[in-house]
Amino acid sequence: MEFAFTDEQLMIRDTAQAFLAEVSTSEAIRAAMATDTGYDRQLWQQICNDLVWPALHIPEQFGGMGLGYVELVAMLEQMGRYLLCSPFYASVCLGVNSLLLAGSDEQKKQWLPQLAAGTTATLAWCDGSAGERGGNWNADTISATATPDGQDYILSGEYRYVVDGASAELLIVAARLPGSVGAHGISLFVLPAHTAGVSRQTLPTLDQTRKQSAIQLHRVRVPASALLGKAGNAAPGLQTVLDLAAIALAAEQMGGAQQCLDMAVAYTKERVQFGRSIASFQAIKHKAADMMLRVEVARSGVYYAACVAQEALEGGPLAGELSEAASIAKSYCSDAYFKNAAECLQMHGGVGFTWEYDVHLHFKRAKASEHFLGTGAYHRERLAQWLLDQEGAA
Amino acid sequence: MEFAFTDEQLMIRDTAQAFLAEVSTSEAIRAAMATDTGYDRQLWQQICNDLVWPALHIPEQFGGMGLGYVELVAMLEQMGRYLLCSPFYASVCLGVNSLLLAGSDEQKKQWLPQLAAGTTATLAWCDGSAGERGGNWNADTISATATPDGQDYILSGEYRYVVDGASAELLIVAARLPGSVGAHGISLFVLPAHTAGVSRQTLPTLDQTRKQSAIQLHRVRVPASALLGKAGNAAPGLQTVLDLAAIALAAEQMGGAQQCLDMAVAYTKERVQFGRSIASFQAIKHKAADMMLRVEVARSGVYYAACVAQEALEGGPLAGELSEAASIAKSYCSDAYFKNAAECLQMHGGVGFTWEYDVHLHFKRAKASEHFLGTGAYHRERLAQWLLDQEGAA
Amino acid sequence: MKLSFSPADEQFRQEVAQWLNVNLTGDFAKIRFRGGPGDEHMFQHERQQWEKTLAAGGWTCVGWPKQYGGRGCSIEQQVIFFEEYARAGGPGRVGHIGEGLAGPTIIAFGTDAQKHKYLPGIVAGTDLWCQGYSEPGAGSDLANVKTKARFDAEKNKWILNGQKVWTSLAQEAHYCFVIARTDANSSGHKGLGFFLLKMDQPGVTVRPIQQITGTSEFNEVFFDDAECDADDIVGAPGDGWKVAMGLLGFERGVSTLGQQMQFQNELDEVIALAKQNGAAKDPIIRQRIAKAHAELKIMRYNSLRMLSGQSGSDGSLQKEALIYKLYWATWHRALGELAMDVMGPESQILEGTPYQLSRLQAMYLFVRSDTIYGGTNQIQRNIIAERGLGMPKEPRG
Amino acid sequence: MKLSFSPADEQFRQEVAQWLNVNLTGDFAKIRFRGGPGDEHMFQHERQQWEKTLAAGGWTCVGWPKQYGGRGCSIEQQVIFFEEYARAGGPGRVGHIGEGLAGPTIIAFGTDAQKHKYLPGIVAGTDLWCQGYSEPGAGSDLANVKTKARFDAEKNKWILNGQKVWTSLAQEAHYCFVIARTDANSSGHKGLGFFLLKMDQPGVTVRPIQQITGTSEFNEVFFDDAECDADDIVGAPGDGWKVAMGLLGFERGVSTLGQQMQFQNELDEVIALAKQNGAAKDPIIRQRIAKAHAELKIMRYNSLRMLSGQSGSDGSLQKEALIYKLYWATWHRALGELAMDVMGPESQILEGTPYQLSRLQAMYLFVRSDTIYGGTNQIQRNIIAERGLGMPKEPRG
Repeated sequence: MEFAFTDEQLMIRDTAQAFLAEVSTSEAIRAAMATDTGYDRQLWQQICNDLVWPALHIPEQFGGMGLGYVELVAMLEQMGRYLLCSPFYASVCLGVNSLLLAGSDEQKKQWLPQLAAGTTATLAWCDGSAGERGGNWNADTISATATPDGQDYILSGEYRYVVDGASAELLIVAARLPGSVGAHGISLFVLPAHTAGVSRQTLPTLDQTRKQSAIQLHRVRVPASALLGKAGNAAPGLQTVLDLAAIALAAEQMGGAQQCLDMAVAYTKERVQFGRSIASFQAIKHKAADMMLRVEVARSGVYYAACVAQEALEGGPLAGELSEAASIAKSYCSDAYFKNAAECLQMHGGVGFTWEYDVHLHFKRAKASEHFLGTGAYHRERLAQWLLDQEGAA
Repeated sequence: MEFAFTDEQLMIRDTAQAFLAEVSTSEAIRAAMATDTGYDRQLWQQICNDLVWPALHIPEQFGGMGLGYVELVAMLEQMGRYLLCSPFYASVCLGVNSLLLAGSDEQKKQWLPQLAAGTTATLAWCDGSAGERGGNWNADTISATATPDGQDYILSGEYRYVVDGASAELLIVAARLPGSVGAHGISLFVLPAHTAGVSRQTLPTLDQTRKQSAIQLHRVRVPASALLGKAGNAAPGLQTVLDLAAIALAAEQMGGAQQCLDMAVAYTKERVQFGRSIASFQAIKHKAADMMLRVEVARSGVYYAACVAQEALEGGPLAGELSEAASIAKSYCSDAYFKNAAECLQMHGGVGFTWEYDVHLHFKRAKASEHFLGTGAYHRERLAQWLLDQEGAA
Repeated sequence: MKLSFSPADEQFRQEVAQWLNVNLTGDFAKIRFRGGPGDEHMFQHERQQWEKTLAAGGWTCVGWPKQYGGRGCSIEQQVIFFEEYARAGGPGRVGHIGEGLAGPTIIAFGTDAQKHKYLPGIVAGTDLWCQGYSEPGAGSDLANVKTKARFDAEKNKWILNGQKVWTSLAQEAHYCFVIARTDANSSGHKGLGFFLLKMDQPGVTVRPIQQITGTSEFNEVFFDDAECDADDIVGAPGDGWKVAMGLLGFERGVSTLGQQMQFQNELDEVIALAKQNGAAKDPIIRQRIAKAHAELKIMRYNSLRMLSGQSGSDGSLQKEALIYKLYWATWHRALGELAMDVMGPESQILEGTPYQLSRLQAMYLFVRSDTIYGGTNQIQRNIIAERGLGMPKEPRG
Repeated sequence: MKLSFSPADEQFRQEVAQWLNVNLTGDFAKIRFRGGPGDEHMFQHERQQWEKTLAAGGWTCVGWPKQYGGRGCSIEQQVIFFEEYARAGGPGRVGHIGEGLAGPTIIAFGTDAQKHKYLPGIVAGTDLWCQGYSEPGAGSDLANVKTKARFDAEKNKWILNGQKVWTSLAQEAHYCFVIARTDANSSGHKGLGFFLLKMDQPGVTVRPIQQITGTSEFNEVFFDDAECDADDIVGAPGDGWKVAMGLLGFERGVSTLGQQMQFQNELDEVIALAKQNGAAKDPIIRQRIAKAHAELKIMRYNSLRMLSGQSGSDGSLQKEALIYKLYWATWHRALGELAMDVMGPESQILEGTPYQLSRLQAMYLFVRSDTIYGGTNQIQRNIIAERGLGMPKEPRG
């Protein structure tokens, strides 16, 4: 047991922090937001070639650096803090993880070195019904079908809320055996995004720092080699990928919550009203104290989840806690980021309400991240099922 | 339309306030708490004989003063504020209302003059299952049975959470036709508490300012004249009584919330720390401001509900809004009183945690009142059913 | 205390409903339910036409005394008018600052000449107004106003210099009421004046502020030797604070009921959406919707209490009025969050490019200003504690 | 960063579990899960016996260095000990103030003589301690301490006069560590001394405070010429603040994990109750239980972060330690409310007359002190903002 960052982990965090503070400035974010892809291709190249970040937790035998989820989380925290517009999350936290969890050695050898080098990927699974009932992220939102046809599969159906779906070069998609329901009959496939029959649209979004897309598959033919794992058996692996993705998102959220605190403290120290820096008013100080509490608690929750995630990837003794740790981190961080962003806006007064200041970028991103992969309430209900609905538990 | 107290209403309120401030002191409350009945019989006699409060909203033809629910609520607010230990709530808001709503003219003539003169009464309906699921106040918690036997009825069963049930002289009880379920088959009966087969126990309670009891009926024989209204048809009338009771309780809660605010402001103005009256600290001021907001909003909600209650008693055009207004008032006031009591305790620091100071009396009463007749969440779910589950609504 | 209306009032209700039913049609059909907060920049032309149509029907300034061109409605009738207006989906009123704030202030504190000059245009729906209070760095604390007004005896005019901010609809307005310092050496609440200023003049520049919504309801307004006639000061130089405080009372008048009906329309849209996408089956969402509904119902009765003015017999703002801004702003902000959470992940998807928000998305973002402008929630709590509860003031630094 | 334990540590876990399994039986069976906060007055005799039994097994002061009679456990082993202790239902430790606060302070700041005099009794479970910090009217701000200590050269003793309040277990304690003013003319953090005082002497009077629960864990302690040996001051006269600040760090040590396991037991009881009475089917209760569970899990990891001390390399309390009191106190208070709401109206019914509370009822009431003693939530927020975020201090009046 060991509950502190190693020196190497500290270095990774600090390097990421310093780099992102320099490149992901207010101007850079706004420029990236306005592009079709939502990111600066040159910066992405630099991140891939010079910093090799996408390779971080890919095993060395597949062209990666062989580091772990704790290191990944340390980096994601900084990306969330500086609102880095990039395909990193989609490519690494959805794409790489899908291949790590569900791919054969063959498939890993084929794809992971490419992803490590900067090929972009994403995961598409749910359809528009994930947007119903305030957000539904269960397996029943997978409606695309995979119909065996000789050695091939024919994929048909729709996906929504696909992160960076319109720009990703590689798609990993979930589809089910026609007629199957729930967690049964689900398979994962990997295919180049330019495969015939794939059509994609960027959806205009409230949060402009991360693109979402709709994707339609019109009788897309893929070979058997595109199937990740065993046909119809992908649900548990997919759930692991989504849990890992939730932890990664929580890390970003925690970084964002930290940044909102920092912005609020800096602004209120500077701003003078009634003859005093407004940071000297208790109402402001206590808001800031609560924000710091949320950040530090979120941090503890995320690091805890990162340790569990690492064990899940390694098959360690705590691997079975992954879903629980993911729901704990995602629920706490979703609320913490939104509350901190909202308080940051309030503490900025009028200027926080302007397009010019960066506060609104966090305020919008916080709500987007809260909803993606399930709100706090969604994850708490998931926890409640384990705590309260199992015979003999607790 | 008229949205201010009349001069007469103001006078009633102010008289009650002045009287209660004098008689319901900290010492008087503690003395009353320690008695078996939970109230000072002499004071109750004075209230009945000199002030004739129990007669307030009883029509003149039945020996009452013929005033309305707005006047009643103005008085209950003060009782809640000064934590008056008395059978008023049980007798008037449960007993009188039951007879007003469900009794025949004959029965009103028989009983209401007695209640107006100070005979105590209460209503018993639910059994212990009202304590399940965090509090369940639906008709299915009525399990006592009323079996016709010639001209008589045989009543059997148990009641729990009966307000002042062990001391009331008159019992109004709900019982159902054996085999009936839900809202069907329910009847109300009025019977003297000393009727053979009635046994009663005072339950020791966390909040000591209002007694609760368990009552068992062991094959209690009552004549047909004890039946209020038509046999098996009492559910709607009982619901009206409970809605009226919820509004009355909300008025008490609002008064309690006001008192918690007043106590907190007075204490923090006096208490000096760090060289300043702690009332000058923003953290304290803002808590107090939020408390005042809750009190004033609660007040608006209660007065609104009182107007609707009056229309319900008179059969006015807004009578149909009674349940809604009751749920609005009870949900808001339950939360407001508890929050204000909790903040009041916090603002008192260490002394608020002592038995000696009165804060804990409100803190405990607030939780008791919150749970009786349904918490905020219970009433919000009731509102949600009307808002969301009806075809074509909203 | 009584909630229901008299038969005469119910007849008035019929009249209002019928007039709206006949008139809010044709070209005006598309502005039904539009032009509320966060949507104020939309359909300006149509809504200005609508204002004139209302005026022609005698439905502007319904609560003003008849002698000033109003309809002289009782408070009950005003309540009914606002209820029916909102029920019919009456669009956000471009004339509301004139009708609700400038006009009543002129009626209460203005000279006869000012009344003759300004009131008819408001009643006719032809003159639109905006409010020049906030300044950069000063928040909404009028004590910090730095805009200066000096009297030029030669020109017989007041000359204003300075900058205002968060001025809504300044682009459309014909007039602005401005708080400026008539005594350059004064500070705090002393030495202020309340001016009625023509917007269309060389000395006034309006610069829109791009907001969180991407749109620009709010503006910066710059005065560079902007001119006011000598007669266009309300009250004496130095009376500005007193006049402004009087105006504060008008903000909590019957128009709050109109605002609430707007809220009701928004809540109804949220409820309809929840039923449609199944969020209405989620118990947490159900609690939040029920809470929003309950608190909005109470808000109405709180307004009615304010209108009765009973507890303010000592001239101070009654308690239910003191808490009102904090209450509605906080409520409205929560409604915005609720709307998004009902929509779930779909809340993120816009109606169109580049940044076309749905009505509820715009509302969600726009309400964040509610707890800031006109005194932040923090300032409101100070005011409540100090004026409502007599708690000591914070020491100034 | 890594969560799982080494095989050696897992073996240690077995050892602890087995010892408890064998020893927490017989007369001690009835004190399992008892004696926590709000229940501290219960089973005093049995729990004092239990403390000696623990000592005999070598299970007191497990984290102390061996040279002082401790077990010299690594932090990992201490974590395991506290986990297993709580899992087994180990009762609230009557020795915890000695083991967790007085002892570590003496080890860090005391003389060899003090170590010899005081540590063995703590290790043996025979000497119980209490804490003399708070004073009436002073809150928990040590700068306001008024208790005076003057040195009587003739007697060669310190003579203490004054009053302490909110002293838990003063009736049972053999010793009290007391902050008193050694320089009568000093104020604030200067001129304080840290004394080790024998409770059984004529100059010390203990008066129980009846609390909201009806019981009296807390006391007032009066010093009327109470005496301390000349050697019984830790550090020099005037060093009291420094010593007290050092002690603050010990409060956030491994024992926080023991507290958390106590919380876990309480939460487990709430969950069991919810399953039993059907509250577990209520979606709102489900949310609250899940939230309590999630935040308690995180609390554990937050403690582990505190123990690593990584971000405190500059000597300051790390951020995760700064927020800890506010976090756990607020969490625990919410758990009390949750417990009541799970019980519903039955929460009101006591176990017996006249005022016999169930464990959860007592907890519900007792936790209201958590957000008050040792620095209220308000004070905690000030400290976080000032020390953690460098925000300016509030002007003193």
